[in-house]
Amino acid sequence: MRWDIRWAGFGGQGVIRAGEILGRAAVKQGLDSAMRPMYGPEKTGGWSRADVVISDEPIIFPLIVKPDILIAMSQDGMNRDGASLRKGGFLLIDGELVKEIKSSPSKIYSVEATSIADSLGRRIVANIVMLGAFAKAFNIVDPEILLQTIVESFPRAVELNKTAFRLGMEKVEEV
Amino acid sequence: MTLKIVREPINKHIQKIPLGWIHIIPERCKECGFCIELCPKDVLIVGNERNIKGYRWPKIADGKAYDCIACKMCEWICPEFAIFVKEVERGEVV
Amino acid sequence: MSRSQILRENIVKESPRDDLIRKDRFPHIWCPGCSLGTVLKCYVEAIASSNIPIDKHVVVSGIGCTGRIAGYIKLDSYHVTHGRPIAFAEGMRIVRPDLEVTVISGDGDLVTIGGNHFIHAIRRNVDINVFLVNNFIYGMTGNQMGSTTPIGARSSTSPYGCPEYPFNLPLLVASLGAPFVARWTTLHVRQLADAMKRALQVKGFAFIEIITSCPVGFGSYNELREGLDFIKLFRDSCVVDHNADLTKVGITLRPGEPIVLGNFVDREVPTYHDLEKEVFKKAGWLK
Amino acid sequence: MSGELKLLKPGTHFLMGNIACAEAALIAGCEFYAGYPITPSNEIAEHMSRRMPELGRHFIQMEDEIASAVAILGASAAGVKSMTATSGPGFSLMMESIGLSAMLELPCVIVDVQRAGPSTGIPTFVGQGDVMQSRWGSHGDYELVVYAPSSVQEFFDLTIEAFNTSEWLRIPTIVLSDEVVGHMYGRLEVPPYDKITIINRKKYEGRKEDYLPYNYETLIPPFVAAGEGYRIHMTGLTHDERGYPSLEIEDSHKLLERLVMKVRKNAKNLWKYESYFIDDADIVVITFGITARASIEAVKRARKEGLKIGLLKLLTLWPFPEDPVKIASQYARRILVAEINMGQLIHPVREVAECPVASINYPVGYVPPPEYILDGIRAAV
Repeated sequence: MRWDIRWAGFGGQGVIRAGEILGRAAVKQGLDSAMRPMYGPEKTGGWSRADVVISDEPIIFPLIVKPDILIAMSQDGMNRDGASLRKGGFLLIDGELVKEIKSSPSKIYSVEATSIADSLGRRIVANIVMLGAFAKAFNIVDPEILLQTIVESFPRAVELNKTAFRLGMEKVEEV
Repeated sequence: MTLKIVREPINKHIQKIPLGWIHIIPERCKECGFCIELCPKDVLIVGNERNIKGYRWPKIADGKAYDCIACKMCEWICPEFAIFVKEVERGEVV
Repeated sequence: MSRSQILRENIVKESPRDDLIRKDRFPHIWCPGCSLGTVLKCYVEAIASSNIPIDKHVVVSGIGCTGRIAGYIKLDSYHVTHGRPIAFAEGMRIVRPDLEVTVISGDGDLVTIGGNHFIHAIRRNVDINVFLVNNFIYGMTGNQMGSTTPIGARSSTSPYGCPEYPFNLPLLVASLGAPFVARWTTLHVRQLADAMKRALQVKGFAFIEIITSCPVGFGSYNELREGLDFIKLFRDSCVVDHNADLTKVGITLRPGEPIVLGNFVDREVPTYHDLEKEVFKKAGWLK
Repeated sequence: MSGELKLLKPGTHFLMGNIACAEAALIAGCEFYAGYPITPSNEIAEHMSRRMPELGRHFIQMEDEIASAVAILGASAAGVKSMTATSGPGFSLMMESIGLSAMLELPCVIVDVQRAGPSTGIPTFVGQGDVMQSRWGSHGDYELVVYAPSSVQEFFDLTIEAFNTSEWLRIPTIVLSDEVVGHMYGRLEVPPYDKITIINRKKYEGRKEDYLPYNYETLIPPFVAAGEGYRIHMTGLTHDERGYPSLEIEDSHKLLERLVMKVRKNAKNLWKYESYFIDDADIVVITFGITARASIEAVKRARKEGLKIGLLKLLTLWPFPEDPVKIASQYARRILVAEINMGQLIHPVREVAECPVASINYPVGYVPPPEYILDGIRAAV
């Protein structure tokens, strides 16, 4: 089974870092993964995208044409990449930032990742909240392994990230 | 006002003027004239023999052989490594 | 021994310094009256009297008349592409602190096409010696003007006189923080060799501009047709001033405007290698 | 000096291609890195700037790509393995030094993370437009070896291979990667170190007086470094076996013959390629780099449709793997060359193929989706 997962957002939201962690966790779990980061020429605030492929077979084509899952962390990301979602695919959004859906998903999951991160005092952990939501919503990567990968990636903010991840898992809901 | 004092070395009686023995590698010479022009004692003149490229290498002017004071300016200035001077004792050379 | 006996010049095949030159390649390709061989001689004397083992000396040169110097010196010698010897020397010196790397090359090579490498090597203060031989012209390619050609001087590409300002190299190099900056001509052989010897000792970028004769190239366009014309020029128009104001040492070759010589700068400046050690410490490699 | 070498540990990793390349260079024994910032190769330099000093090795950011490519030759002449990494515009500036490396026979590795061109092109987007430049970019006759990775794993493996080949043949080698392979994160298996072959240049061992830097008796002359007392001369001028400039026809002939023959004679050992479904293929797709990943997917789908399509993925671009291409062309009706450019690798393919050859080109900047390749295949059927 191959999953094409596209994360879309703007620079500074940690989209690419989230994609990297997701891919690393998948590899840790014994799956194959490829992650392709893309971003606009702006240093911050431009568009940002991470295309993560996860498969239980060796990945031949590592890029994504029509994602199965779109994770939109901003309206801009939705505007840019919403239409690329495969018909009947799944959508995971930051429910506060994304107001208008531009794809035709079979299911939409929502979590207010940015607000939750703000409530923890660090907006930069919005991507970790989103990873928690992802782990809960989709049964692709083992949440334990994903959390472990997050902890290894940020050894100086273990508790913060654990909390962010847990809140993401708790607060995600289907809409 | 400066008062000029010319002093004689107190050991002048034991000081020797060095004597140089000029060695030449004719095939390297390109007849630039540096050695001849810059010799403070005018020891060297343009020779009359030519090397395979047609350059006339320097020779010691008549009667000047014992005027070389081994300052080695010719050796230093020569771009061709074609001339050098060995300092010798006056009794050494024939 | 009486004075009546005639001491004659001794005709020989080899010189005492032949151990440091590639004698099988002599006579060299340089023109009669060109003083590049004198630069070589001074360098040979400088390394022979340095305390560094001969086999640890390396010469790198680029393209042009002076660039050929690497081919005549019997050391590890590298003759690389046009303008690039400094970058080559930097790479070599950075990985091998035991080597004493000297770049000997021309003005066109080092500061015209290679100008960028030149200024950056000085800025970094890599521990190399750069002996730049300035003949005011591109000799080997056919006497075109360059970035050291004085205003008004003629060349094959400035038939009406060079319309550009030349570099004032001692000022340029000193302004970039080099620890050693000197200028001598090929007439000032002993001072030049002494400066070279000092440059070999200096830690960091040591620079000597060597003004040389070029009768067949620069001279033929500018009424200096013989090597001796240059010797006379150097004798008559050079002044030695170690403390010269470097903003005023640009070379014009106009009558009454001297060529200022001297060992202008000799100071201690932390080198690239000193600073790189700090990197190694921060990275945990050095304690 | 302290500590064991902190190299990337054997096992499974998930790394960016450019970082896998840098770690491979460290394992291969790269002691000197000189580079100049250019997208999309920057992660290599950034990673090396952090990792090289940790290992007591040297990283320097030079003033331009010209200086970088020359500085690594200076380090190589001093006896150490060295590399630089760049992309199209910088690669163009390095051409002069590739010729110098070939002429002085100083090993070095140049990584070109290709981007869309010509000129500044699209710096952050992919291209495969440097195929011909990597082979013919410097003036004069010389041969070198160019590897093209299509995955993070291959970028790692081929970087080590590039060092080995460079050291073995005393030539410049090029790793012709691309923006996608460079920026992509992927699974990387690092084998145990004792399973990784590391080749070091052969050093001269005879009598000092007998040493000839470019001995005509040998195809690949043994090396001596600066400062070892041999007082060698190396020049970019055409030279004789002593390394002295020469205008003689024999010297010119012998030198050039050696410079090309050391690669040509070993070509069969240098060819690396993978074939897919080739045995009964009517049509063979020949491709490399990231395009190969789309093409293999396309060929798999074509097979599902019952089309007899095979594929040859070239890992060595130069010397061009003539025999496998020729053999494929003897059985196939048609060859399709898929690449992200307006037609470059198609030329050597055409030169050796015995069947008609056509292109599947894709505009630079983007990776062709498998569907696009499949359309090209269907059109050719």
